[in-house]
Amino acid sequence: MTTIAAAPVPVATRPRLMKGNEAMADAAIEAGCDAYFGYPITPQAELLERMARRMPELGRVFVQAESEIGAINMALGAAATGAKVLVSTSSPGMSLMAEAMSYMAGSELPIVLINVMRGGPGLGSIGPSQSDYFQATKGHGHGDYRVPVLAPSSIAEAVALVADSFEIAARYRTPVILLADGIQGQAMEPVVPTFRTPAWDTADWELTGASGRAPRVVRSLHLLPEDLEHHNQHLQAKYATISRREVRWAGEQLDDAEIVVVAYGTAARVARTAIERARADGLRVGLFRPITLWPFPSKALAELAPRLRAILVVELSAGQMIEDVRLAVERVPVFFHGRTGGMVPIPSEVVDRLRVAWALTAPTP
Amino acid sequence: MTTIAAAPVPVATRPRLMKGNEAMADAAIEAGCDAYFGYPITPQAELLERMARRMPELGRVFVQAESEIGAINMALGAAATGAKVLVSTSSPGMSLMAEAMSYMAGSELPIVLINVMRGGPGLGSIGPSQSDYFQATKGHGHGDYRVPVLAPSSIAEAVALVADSFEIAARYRTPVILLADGIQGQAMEPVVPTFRTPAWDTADWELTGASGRAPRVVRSLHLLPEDLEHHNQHLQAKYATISRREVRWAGEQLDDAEIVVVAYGTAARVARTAIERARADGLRVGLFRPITLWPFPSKALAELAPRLRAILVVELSAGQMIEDVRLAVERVPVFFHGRTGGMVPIPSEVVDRLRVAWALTAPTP
Amino acid sequence: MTTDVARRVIYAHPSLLAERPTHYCPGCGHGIIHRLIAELLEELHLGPTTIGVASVGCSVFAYDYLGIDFVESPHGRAPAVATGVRRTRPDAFVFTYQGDGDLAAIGTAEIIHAAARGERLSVVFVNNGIYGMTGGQMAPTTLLGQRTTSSPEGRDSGLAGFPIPITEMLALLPGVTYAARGSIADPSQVGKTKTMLKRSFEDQLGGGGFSIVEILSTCPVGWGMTPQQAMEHVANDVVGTYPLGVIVDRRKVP
Amino acid sequence: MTTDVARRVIYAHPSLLAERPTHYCPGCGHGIIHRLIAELLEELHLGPTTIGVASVGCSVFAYDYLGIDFVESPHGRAPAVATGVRRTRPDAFVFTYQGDGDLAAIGTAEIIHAAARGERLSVVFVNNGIYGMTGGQMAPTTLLGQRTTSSPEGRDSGLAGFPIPITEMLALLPGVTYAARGSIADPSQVGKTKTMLKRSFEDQLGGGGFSIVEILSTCPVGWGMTPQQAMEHVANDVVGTYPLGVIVDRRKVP
Amino acid sequence: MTIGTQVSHARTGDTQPFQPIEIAVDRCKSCDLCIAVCPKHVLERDVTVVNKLGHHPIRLTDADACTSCALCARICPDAVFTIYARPKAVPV
Amino acid sequence: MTIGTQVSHARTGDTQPFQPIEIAVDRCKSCDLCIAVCPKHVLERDVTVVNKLGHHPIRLTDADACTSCALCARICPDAVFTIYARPKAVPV
Amino acid sequence: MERATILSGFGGQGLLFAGQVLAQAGMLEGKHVSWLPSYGPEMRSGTASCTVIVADRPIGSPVIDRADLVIALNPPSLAKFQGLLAPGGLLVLNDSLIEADPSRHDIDVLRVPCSALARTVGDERVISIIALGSAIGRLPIVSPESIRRALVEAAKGGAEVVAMNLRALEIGLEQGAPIGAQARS
Amino acid sequence: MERATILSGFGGQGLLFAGQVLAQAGMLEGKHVSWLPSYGPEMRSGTASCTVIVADRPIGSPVIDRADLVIALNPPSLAKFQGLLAPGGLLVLNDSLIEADPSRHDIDVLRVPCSALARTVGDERVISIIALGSAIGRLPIVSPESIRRALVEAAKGGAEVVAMNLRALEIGLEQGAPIGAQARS
Ligand SMILES: Cc1ncc(C[n+]2csc(CCOP(=O)(O)OP(=O)(O)O)c2C)c(N)n1
Ligand SMILES: Cc1ncc(C[n+]2csc(CCOP(=O)(O)OP(=O)(O)O)c2C)c(N)n1
Ligand code: SF4
Ligand code: SF4
Ligand code: SF4
Ligand code: SF4
Ligand code: SF4
Ligand code: SF4
Ligand SMILES: [Mg+2]
Ligand SMILES: [Mg+2]
Repeated sequence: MTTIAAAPVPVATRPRLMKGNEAMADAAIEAGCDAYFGYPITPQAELLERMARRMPELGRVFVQAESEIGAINMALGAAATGAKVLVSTSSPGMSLMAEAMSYMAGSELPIVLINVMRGGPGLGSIGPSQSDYFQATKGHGHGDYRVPVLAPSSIAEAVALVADSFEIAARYRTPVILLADGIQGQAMEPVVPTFRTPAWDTADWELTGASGRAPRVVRSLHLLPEDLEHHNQHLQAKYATISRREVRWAGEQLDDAEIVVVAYGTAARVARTAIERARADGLRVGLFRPITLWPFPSKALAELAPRLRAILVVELSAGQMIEDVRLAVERVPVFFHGRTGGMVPIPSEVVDRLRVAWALTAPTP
Repeated sequence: MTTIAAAPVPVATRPRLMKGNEAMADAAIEAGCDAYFGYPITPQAELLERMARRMPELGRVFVQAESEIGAINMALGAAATGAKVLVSTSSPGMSLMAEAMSYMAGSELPIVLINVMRGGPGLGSIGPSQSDYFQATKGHGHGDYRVPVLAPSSIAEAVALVADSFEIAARYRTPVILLADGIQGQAMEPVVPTFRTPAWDTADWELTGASGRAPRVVRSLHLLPEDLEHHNQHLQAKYATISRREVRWAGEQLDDAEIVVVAYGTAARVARTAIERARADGLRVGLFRPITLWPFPSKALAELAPRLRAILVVELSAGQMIEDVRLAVERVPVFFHGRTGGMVPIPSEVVDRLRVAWALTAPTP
Repeated sequence: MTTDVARRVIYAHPSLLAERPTHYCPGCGHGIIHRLIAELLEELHLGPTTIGVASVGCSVFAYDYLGIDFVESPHGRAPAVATGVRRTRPDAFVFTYQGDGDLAAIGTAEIIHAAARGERLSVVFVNNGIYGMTGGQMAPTTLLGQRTTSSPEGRDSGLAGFPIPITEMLALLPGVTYAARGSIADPSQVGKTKTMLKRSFEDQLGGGGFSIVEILSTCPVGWGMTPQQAMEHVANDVVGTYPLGVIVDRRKVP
Repeated sequence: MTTDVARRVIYAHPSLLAERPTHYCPGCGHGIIHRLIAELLEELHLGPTTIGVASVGCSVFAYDYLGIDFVESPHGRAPAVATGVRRTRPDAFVFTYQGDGDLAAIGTAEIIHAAARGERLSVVFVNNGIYGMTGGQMAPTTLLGQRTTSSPEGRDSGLAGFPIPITEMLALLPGVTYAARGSIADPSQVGKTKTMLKRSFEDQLGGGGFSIVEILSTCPVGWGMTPQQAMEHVANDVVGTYPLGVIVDRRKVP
Repeated sequence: MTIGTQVSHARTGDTQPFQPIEIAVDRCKSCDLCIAVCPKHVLERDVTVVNKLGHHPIRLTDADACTSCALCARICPDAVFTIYARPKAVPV
Repeated sequence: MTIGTQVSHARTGDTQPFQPIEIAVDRCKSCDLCIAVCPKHVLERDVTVVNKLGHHPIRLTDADACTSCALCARICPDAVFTIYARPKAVPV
Repeated sequence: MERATILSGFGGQGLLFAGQVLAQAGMLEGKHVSWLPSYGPEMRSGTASCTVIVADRPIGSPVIDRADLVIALNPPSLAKFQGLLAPGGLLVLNDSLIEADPSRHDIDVLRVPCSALARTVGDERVISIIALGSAIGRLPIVSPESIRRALVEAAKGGAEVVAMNLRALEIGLEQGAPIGAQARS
Repeated sequence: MERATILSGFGGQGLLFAGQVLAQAGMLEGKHVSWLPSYGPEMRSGTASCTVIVADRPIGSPVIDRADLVIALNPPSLAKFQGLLAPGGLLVLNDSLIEADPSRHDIDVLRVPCSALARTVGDERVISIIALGSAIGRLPIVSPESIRRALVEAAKGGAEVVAMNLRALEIGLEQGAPIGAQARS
């Protein structure tokens, strides 16, 4: 299916107070999502429920699958026909999708997968978390593949990133993960509903039935290692392109910052409040907020680093993104503050850490 | 169940030529494995088949599950009763085990899981590969957990590490991954069958029926984030202990080495041949071979680094362990050589890379 | 004046059931079924030898209320987990407690293969026709036309298929020694269901195979009904799709 | 002397079947079944509108031999993949091709729920009672007593349970319009099986629901038999556990 | 109005009249299922009490009318009831 | 002995006798299933040939005896056969 | 200016809805707002709470470490949240269920017999709107008029329900109004 | 000293077994050995090969980039593996199936009509043992006696099969023996 990208058009004039899960569902619908497949899980269920209501009304596809494995494999089949497919889940369900994600990466199928993260490991809790960072950015499924990962820090941004995710997915024929957390799924914030058609062109490879052309096969099997290596080289080249072109991040108060908090999603929101308070106390601190977690904005951070006394990484995890931060920078001390299991750092904790880092890295007079 | 560790006792005087898969099966049996659960997949099938023959003969448990998910969850149940459990699979099957592995990490259940890696992503190929490094060491399942990962580089070492894996699993109440590749599964090498009883004590927590004591619950759910965070802190403390105590690596020809190849498993074997040849050409090169991939021998490598001109990482992947190498060292150029999809680097390729690195990092006169 | 001797207990709180409030919603059938299990384990003296296998659903907390050893399973995998327990603890009494989402959706493969293997297990299958825990979405067991949060216009067979008679399907497998369906719609049904559970438990103790008791339960909150309406709905409507009674009985002479 | 006009073709290589050697072992039933599918797609003029869904097993390479669009599924998930295809391509002819390990073991949940939903799909279920591709291990369909590389002493119901009559189980679901079991044990059975497949395909074209044709096939290598012995084994033994014939037929008047 | 704590509506005692049922009011969730099944209509919500769970627990309105049939106990999802047999008058 | 390449045992031609079947010998795997079903017993392995797959392909031993019944084609897993109707003698 | 409110009590008391009304009212005034519930199944028969932030500029953390207003409808909520109040902040207590006194003395306390008043309106579920009204009457984070509009916009039920909620709101506002104002009304 | 052998041909020609015999023989001589098959389902009716390394010290790479001995039983194997031979290495060809000449001229070539000889033994599957015997006759990586012992130890069939294999081995050794030796026998 082919659609030409169009500039965003607001479909309402006034902002609406929307739950993150529902706002993301609506965003997908506005982006022309053809098919949604999902399975209920907290704290993502409202997204599925919204799709259950709206997709059939629009004559589009909604299937509540028998499981997350069912959902992601339905998505695989639908994506193979060139459809614009959305799937959503939360952490344990994400784990179940590892095999099919690897298949889709190998088969080069575009699809957008939203993970509204909750506390782990195991059944864990249903509280908000960012402890699936490793999973999303590396190592989820088997084999050498990467998946672009986008992380919004507000519901309005989540809405925008849904359309962007579709666009990236189609442009590079790749699954894309939108990584949110329980707070982003459950909270309500004002959103201006916007109609935004992402570019989408699958005509060259989608399965339609082999009418008037040679048969097509969507596959990940390349039994001869030579063939698979060749395919992998193609994938790696694609990933290199994505790494060059699709990096996104946002900075706040970086101009004079001597310490920078690196945080994404909800952690970045907490950091923003903490930074304001710390600035009120005279600490020159700023925020570096990766929006793409893979590709990680390593270069931008590396360029910033020489000017910094220290970096403070804040995560709703025991420390995962910190590895990418450390890979990006050299010679700058990297501090960490994380809460896990559904707990969220509060601004005052972050302010405390900033003070400690500030003190420890004070230039010797 | 409780067994006291005993020194290894050879059960045969002469070495036997054994297929890696079968040797690992026998090693588990000699280590007192109570129960095996698996599902057929190439290149791991002979391990399952060996267990299918031998376990019932010994009156122990063998179940060919309906799927990898079935197998790993049977393992979860058996492990909860204190049994010494082995599971084996290959890459796509490994992906399917992500959720249950996260549960077992959360529930603190010991179990040994062998992944005989093949080429990915997706159905990929059945050739040997190391492209599940990220998955094994990070990010497989959801949530903040880590799993000790041991990587043998010969069949004899694989045999030894099976017993060690059980010991680590029980000592820390954690799943342990033994990461092999298709070559290690399929090749035959001489092995002296050895009887080795690892220490194993699960009496404090295993499920037996609540007779004469309070009921016990093996669980990963902690619905209150406070509780889950508390549990996560406990897990993180345990991981810190493992990181201190269980690091393993081997070095070869490191004394005067100016370039070091970092490689594990089959890649390390290839590297050994390459290093011999390069030394014959006058290049002072050595081998640093991580045996535990998590915890990664960062400290040892960091200590070595200041003496080095360069590091060459060799993997059967597009570059995964290289991240841990780069996290471990500073200021040393890190080169990479990888083959993917079931292809294996040959010694001459590695020699070429060593020559390039040698030339590029030649001290300016 | 009465004496203590005369104060005979007709119904006592089961000793294996914790004396504290549950997290279940008012009128939820899980409470009744927990109680039945506690009563039976006590009557059969199984407290000290039982290993329960919890599933993911509202009832995951069964382990907080039943005073026995318990292991928690990932969603749908209780029969596989129970297989591991069964094989390594041949002398234990092992049962799973599973909701319909857990057993008949994500866990379909695991329940069918545990049954096909004839694993010596008792399965307590609580069918309330909905995903209770996650907020009342459609389950594979949801009745046609039933409104849920994920079938807001009522389940339409054209879009979402038909209710799945999983217990009847299981009954086709020779490894299944006993399969029956009861309900908790009124005290008399509760009693009959207890008898079914007892047969299942005793069959396991007697060396039988796989047995399952499906219990038509209620989810007043998910159904948008009062507890009493929910009971009536089971008695009048649900049994139409899921008839009560013994579905297969291959027990050695009971 | 004969003329070209007189050289009438009685049996021609199906145009949708590639003219090159397959990777299948000598005498493997997959080849026969591929041929039947190619013949039928040609006869029903479905080449240009078909999307095949390949599964993981020896037959994963079906896409190398059949000249139609194909998507490959993870092991066992073909019915879910086909659901995605079906829903987004309502006008396509969609079928899955699945082995018994794929369909009746790891893929149990997916096949049952595709059937429960009544997805408009044709399922070609090739039951050779073994995991062919991975080296001849026991499948859920393996006969009792049958030796495989993972049941070296023969399948023992006490350890490994009973063969699973999955097609009979599926037939209980109202979403299933047609379920039948054929074999390829001799040319006449091959012909009957082709008729079953044709009914399944036509039912889909006519707007029916889910249909499945189970085909008792052979794996000479996995069974340790010559191809001919394997055929006889199907005809004499396998059909005892898996009787041939139509299991359910809910098609609108055929 | 009070927030209830564990209150037994039927304590035995030398001087009290026979109480056929004990209700663990702290666990009661006002689901009313017992009310519906009680053949004697002797159960009702005690709206004067809110227990720790926020509910008005059940109370027995007429101990004498209760037949100790235990139907309430068999339906109660929160295992709130203990039921005693009505004693035959025992001569002291 | 030769490694066979695609050889048709039954080429039509003005001067050749009628050949009822064509065998794509390159695909034949010597499974012998056709031999077993041929009612006329006119198929056999050609042990003088090893094809690219390493097998001795099937050949027709007696074109006149073959009835073009196509049973061989219906059982052959490798779709090796093309079957032609035996022509009625057509006067030129 | 950024003002954070916590509404807390038993599940089923309509707290989450009341919080949404407050957020909606803020939005109607052109402010930045966020609404964050405690979520999950355990909330159903247990306690529920939500946090609402109304601010002049983009909101940072939706999770707060100090609140300007806490509404506590039952004893556990009082215990759990009073510590979060900023000095001088407002604590609205459901006098019908909470006997204990708050341990904090540096705050403004408003006791309202919310349950009892709700019964006068005829539906226990309006209790949270009564409490919200009281709070806004005392501490006008948003204007009463905005709350009224928000109540109408956010309402899901029919006209009766809206009317009932509006009635409850007025009762609440009255409770919260400064003594003088109250006298005047 | 480390010597690498590649055995290659059609599946079903007993190549993997012959390779195991060679490895086992090396082990019997106290050497380090490794045996690595090409593996997988596609091998069944296609081509199969294995690599055997026999060495005096621990073996590095089980995957090789140069071989001392290549046994090629069919044309594709010749094409695929001759390039790996070290200069001066030995190439054993199945003369029964391979008509083409190798393109390499810096190697030692031994043509043996393995298929034909195998038929004289009565079972096509001994073809690989004949080829192995020929190779060892020419290039004694291990001693013929070790091969004999290994054949007995590794055999899975009954005594007849072992006897047949031993017969095949002798035929092979004879083929490989230097011309003079052959004359002597
Ligand atoms: C892998 C996974 N997917 C989804 C969930 C979310 N989830 C929790 S309980 C549940 C289903 C509950 O339904 P049921 O089994 O019928 O139990 P009930 O609550 O109705 O008693 C789901 C889907 C989960 N925890 N894990
Ligand atoms: C997740 C996963 N598990 C296991 C495998 C290995 N595997 C490949 S094919 C197969 C089963 C083949 O059996 P069947 O479906 O009966 O097909 P057959 O080969 O017999 O035709 C298995 C288990 C895999 N590829 N992926
Ligand atoms: S949601 Fe339904 S099943 Fe769950 S506790 Fe409430 S009433 Fe029971
Ligand atoms: S292994 Fe069995 S199913 Fe697979 S191709 Fe060979 S004969 Fe056929
Ligand atoms: S025991 Fe019987 S009569 Fe008495 S309260 Fe209970 S149900 Fe009513
Ligand atoms: S059935 Fe139990 S919980 Fe329900 S109202 Fe009666 S006593 Fe209370
Ligand atoms: S067409 Fe009939 S008679 Fe002729 S070869 Fe084939 S099977 Fe035999
Ligand atoms: S059936 Fe086909 S493949 Fe088999 S021997 Fe005959 S022609 Fe060859
Ligand atoms: Mg349910
Ligand atoms: Mg099979």
